[in-house]
Order: sequence, then C-alpha cells, then structure tokens
Amino acid sequence: MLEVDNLSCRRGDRTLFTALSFMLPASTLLHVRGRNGSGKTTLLRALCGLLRPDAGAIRWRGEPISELADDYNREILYFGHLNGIKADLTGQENLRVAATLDQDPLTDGAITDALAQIGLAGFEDLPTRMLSQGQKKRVALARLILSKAPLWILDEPFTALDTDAVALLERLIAGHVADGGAAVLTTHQEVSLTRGEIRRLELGAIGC
Amino acid sequence: MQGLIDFLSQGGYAFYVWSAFGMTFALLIAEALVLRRSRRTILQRVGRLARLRMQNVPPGEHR
Amino acid sequence: MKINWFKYAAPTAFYPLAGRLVPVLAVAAAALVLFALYWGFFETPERLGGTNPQKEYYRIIFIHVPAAWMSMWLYLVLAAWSAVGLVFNTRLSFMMTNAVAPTGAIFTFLALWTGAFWGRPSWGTYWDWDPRLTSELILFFLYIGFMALHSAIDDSRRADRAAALLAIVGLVMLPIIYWSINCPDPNNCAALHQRSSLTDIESNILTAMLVMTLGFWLYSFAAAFARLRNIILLREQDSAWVRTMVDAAGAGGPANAGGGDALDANRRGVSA
Amino acid sequence: MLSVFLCVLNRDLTLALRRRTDVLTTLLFFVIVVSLFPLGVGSERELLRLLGPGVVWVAALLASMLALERLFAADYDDGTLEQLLLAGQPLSLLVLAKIVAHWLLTGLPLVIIAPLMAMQYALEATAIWVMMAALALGTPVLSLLGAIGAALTLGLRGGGILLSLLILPLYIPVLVYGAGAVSVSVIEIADTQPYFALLGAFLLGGLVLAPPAAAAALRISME
Repeated sequence: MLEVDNLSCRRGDRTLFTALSFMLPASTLLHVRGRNGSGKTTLLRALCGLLRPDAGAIRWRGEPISELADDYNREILYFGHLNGIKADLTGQENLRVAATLDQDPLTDGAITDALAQIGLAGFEDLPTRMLSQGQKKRVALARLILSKAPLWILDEPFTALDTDAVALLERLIAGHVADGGAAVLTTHQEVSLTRGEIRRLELGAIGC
Repeated sequence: MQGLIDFLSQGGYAFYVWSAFGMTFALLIAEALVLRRSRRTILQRVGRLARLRMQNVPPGEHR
Repeated sequence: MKINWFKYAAPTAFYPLAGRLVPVLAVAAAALVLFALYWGFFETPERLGGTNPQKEYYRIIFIHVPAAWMSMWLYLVLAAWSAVGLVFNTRLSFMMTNAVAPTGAIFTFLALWTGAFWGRPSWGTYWDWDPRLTSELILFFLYIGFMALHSAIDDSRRADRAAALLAIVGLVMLPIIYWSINCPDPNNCAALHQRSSLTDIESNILTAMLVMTLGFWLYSFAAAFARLRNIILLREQDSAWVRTMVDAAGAGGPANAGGGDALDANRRGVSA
Repeated sequence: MLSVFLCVLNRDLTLALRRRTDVLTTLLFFVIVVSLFPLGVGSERELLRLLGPGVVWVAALLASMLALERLFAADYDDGTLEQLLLAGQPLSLLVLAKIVAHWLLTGLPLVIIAPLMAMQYALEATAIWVMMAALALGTPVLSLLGAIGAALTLGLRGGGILLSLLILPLYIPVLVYGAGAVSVSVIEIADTQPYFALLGAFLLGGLVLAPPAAAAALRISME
C-alpha cells in the first residue's frame, strides 16, 4: 500500500538518511528502529506528509502523497510524541472532535465504549487535565479503537504506558494488521504479532 | 583653493549635502568590507573544520 | 537571462560564476558611481526649478532618488525569488532572497536618511508624514521583518520558506498600504499631489541621476552575489565540493589571502 | 465541510470559555491602554475628541495582536495542531474557523465595549455608532492578517515581539480608514460610506486570501 522510493531527509544542515526505499503492503507492520537522532521521527513525519523530503518519493496505492494531499490524510492515523489531546476538554469531547474531523459520524455510545475499552470508564466526563500522564495517553490511544484509517503511523506509542496498556496497544495493532491494515511504528522494545508480517528497518546503521 | 572651499561649502548647504552623501557611501563601503571580512571568517572556519575532520575528530563535537 | 539562471540553478554551479562576476560588477559600479558624482557636482547647475529654485542641496537627488528606486526594485526582486523558491523549491532562490535583503534594507535606510537631509532645507523639517517617505519607512519595516523572521528560525529550510511567504504577503500589502497613506480620505482622493515627471528635469541632472541609479544597481548585484557566495559556503560547508574547493584555495590562491593562513595551518596540521 | 468548520469553532469557543481569564485579559488591556492616554495628554475635551478615534484604534490593534500569539500556540504545544493538519480537511477552512473563534473572543468584545471607551473621549452618539461599525468591520481584518503572522512565528523564541514587528505595518490600512471614518464623523457631517466600503473590501479580500496564506504558513512552520 505504501511505497517509499529513494527517500532522503535533512534536518538543518545534517543529513539524516539518504536513499531509503521500502514497501509496506497490507497486513504488515513496519518496525523502525535506530539510535536517538537517527531520524525516526523525521521519517514518520515525512510518511505523514507533514514534512517534505529533500529527495525521493512516497506513494500511497501508487500515487505520490504530495498529490493526494487531503485524500491521503484521511487514510492515515498519526500518533506523535504529543498526545494531541486538549487538556481543557473531556475525553469524550476530545474524541468527538477527532471523529468529526475524520467526518466519522460516531455515536456517543461508541466513544464511551472505546474509552471503557481502554480502561477509562467513568473518566469520560472529566477534563483530561485531571487525568494522569498515562491516562491522557490512553485517551489519545482510544482514537486507535475508533479509527477506520488503513494506515497507522505511531511514533513511540509505548512510552509512559503501564504493562496493561502496552498489552492492549499490542492487541490493537495486531488486530489492525490482521484486518488488512498497515502500520509503521517506532519503539525501542520488541514487538510481536500473532498474525501478519513484521518488517524491520534500522535507521542510522550507516554512519552519517 | 577657493574653488575647493566653494565646492565643499555647497552654497552653505554643506551639512545637508555631505551628511546625505557621506552616510550613503559610508554604508555602501561598510557593507562591502563586512562582506569581505565575513567571507574570510567563513573560509577560515570551513578550513578549520576540514582540518579537524582530517585528524579524525568527529566534527559534531566542535560545532 | 532566465535560461542562464536555469543552468546555474545549483549552488555548486553558481558559486564560481558569482565569484567571477563580483569583481567585474564592483568595478563597473564604482566607475559609474564616480562618473555620476563628477557629473552631479560639476556639470549640473546650482539651482533646480524656476520661480522658487532649490539651491545646492537639491544635489541630494542624485542619491536619494536612486536609493529609493533601488529599495523598491530590490523588494520586488526579493519577493520574486521568494515566489520562485516556494513554487519550485529551489534552494538557490531562497539563498538569493537572503543575499538581496540586507542590501535592500540599506538602500531603504539611505532613501529615508537622504530624504530627511533633503527635507530639512527644502520643507523645513527632517521628517514629514509625506506619503512617499512614510511608505519608504514601511518598506524598511518589511525588510527588517523579513530578516528578523529569518534569523529567528534555526532550521534553515523553515526560515527560508517562512520568510519567503512573509515577503510575498508584504508585496501584496504594499500597494494597499501605500494607497491608504497616500489617500487617507477617500472622499477627497482627487487631491493626490503630482510630482514633476522625469522629462521636466534638466538633462544634466537627469544624466547624473540615471547613471547613479545604474551604478547602485550594479553595486546591488555585486553585493548580493558576494553575500550569496558567503551563504552558499556556510550552508554547504559539509559538502564535498566546498571541502575540495577550500583545499584547492589553500594551495595558494592570492584571492584568498585571509583564508590562506588557516589553510596553511591546515596543511601543516596534516603533515605533522 | 460546514460540520468540520463548526466543530473547530465550537471547540475553540468551549476551550476559551473554560479559560475565561485569557479573554478578559485582552479586553482589560484594551480598556487600560485607552484609559491611560487622557492621563498622559491631559483631559481637555477638544483634544480628546480629536485623539479619540486614533487612540481607540491603536489600542484595538495592540489588543488584537496581544491575543494573536495564542491563536495557534496552545494547539502547537499539545499536538492538536498536528492532528488538524492531518485531519484530511482543507486546512484553510480549519484555520478560518480558528480565526473566527479568535475574533469572537477578542474582536467582538472590543466592539461591544467601544461605546464606553468613546465616552471617555467625549465622542458624540453618531461618532460612537460609526466607531462600533468600523471596529466591527476592521477587527476581523486584524485577526485575519494576524493569523498569518502567528502561523509564521509559531513556536519561536520571542515570537510575540517578532509577531508585532511583522504584522503591525500590515495593519496600517485598517488603522487609517478605521480611525478616519470616526474622525470624519466627529468633525463634520461627512460621508463615511467610502470608509466602510474600503473596510468592507479589506474584509472580503482578507477572508479570501488570509486563510490560505495562514494555512501555508502553518505547514511551513510545522515541518
């Protein structure tokens, strides 16, 4: 589904990676690894279209993402270092906004269910500023449950999560991949899937 | 001599005329000099970085 | 002209070309400016105008008008390269905008400064909220804003693109700003004052003014290209061609006497 | 389309209502700046009547600019701006929604409180009406133009001061005709219609051009 061809990115005056190529078919998880500063986040932001690469092409179902623009954005779900959660809104409201932006007519019940599933039953009406760091992260992760995007791009999703949440997230990713979705993931820990294929990509292996 | 004084006095408007012309050429010449000096500084710095690299010191540590 | 630029759109190719052009342009600019100065001071009458003539101080026109023209022309150049950079994503265009901006700001400042020293003897005040002077002041702010925004952003690509966008917004707003200053009362806009056109000016005065403009224009090219070379060097200092070039220059180019010291030291360091 | 627009608008208004102090600070700043002038220049009625329109407009400019810094900054800090960029909706539309919310929270209160300020400057009833109308047409333009600057200076050190340097010169036309309309209505019975036509034209032009420009600036700043 996703095809990366000869990609190069620089940050400031430093070249992070050059001539990076890979394919990401459906039902596949791409695990991107590398030292800090090897360009993992940059790669993921480039895959989202947030960042224009210096050279090379990224194609989604055969078409360059720069031409698809908003159409491509509707196909992806990006989960960055920042949660993307408004502290003054409740979990319910946060997810409602996210769903409306996806033009996804969700019922309140679906949102409550998602929050319950991620272990936040009873917290849905509280402003997220009153939640702990891990709980805020869970609110953000609830988007994964609700999302119908075929491509997930997850930047260090496991940090600040307790073991229960890690297990849940792994289940979610596995389910997404098993359903024919694709995912790109950066994390320092090992990931395993029950079904589907895992590919690994090591960044910064060649000295810069 | 008188001609020079006449020229410099600009019919009594020396202050205005020379302030304007003086600032103009002072700035233009200053710009040229600054450009020349910054070129030298840059070349020196690039040269120093190149030398450090040849001594196999990781360049990042000297930025 | 355009075709030539295209060939030299890569900094690598443009660097040596600019290097050859800078001395030529600088010498030509100096010659033209000196000629214009001579003509302006010795071949022109001591009075400008008929019934109520301006005295010797009118000679400020020889730098004031060319500086004002250059300030506006360079902003157009700046905005044009910004647009080219944003559309075609060429790095050299952005470098060009940065090379032009300080020179443009200097000419804008000079137009203001010389305007003040012309205004004092002719209008009796250093500063008047005259539409043209005020617009020139706004133009100065736009230049300063461009440079301030560029230097406030660490990431060079974001800096280039953000400043370029600002330059274009400024270009769109400039006519509106000029118009609003020129005509603050829309009920009464017919009262727009007309200045004398170029053809009314005595031919010797016109000659000096136009030659000076040409001199300033060539000077702007020289300064912009010199600055462009610095910018290219700074931005590409990690690339192979800059390193080879620095090494080659260290082998004894008299043009790089200043850089030579460090480069000699460089070679000694290697042999030691 | 409309639902997305309303969603972002609603979100920003809800957020602001949960942090009412931010809105009040802007308003208070406006009131204080306007009230300080008579203390500085003296309280002679004729002088105040002359200065009033300009002072109120300059204060409105500064107040609207002060609030601009926060237009995108909060969303930038918590990552929701990223999500807006990736929402798969036209970014100009989302930006417009944020600008409209910003104006409702900072511009509209200025319009409403303007009569009080005008009374401090001994302006007459007609002038007060003209001032309210001019502010109602002009302050949205300030928000629109300012959004471009706010997007360009997103996340920069000293962004607020830089923002004023970039944006204040662009506010001049609005200032000239906004204050001009009020001045004219003070001095004599003159036709204020051309002023409103011009301010209206600025508003229309701004509505068309500013959101795409601010969206482009956001994309540049988010790289």
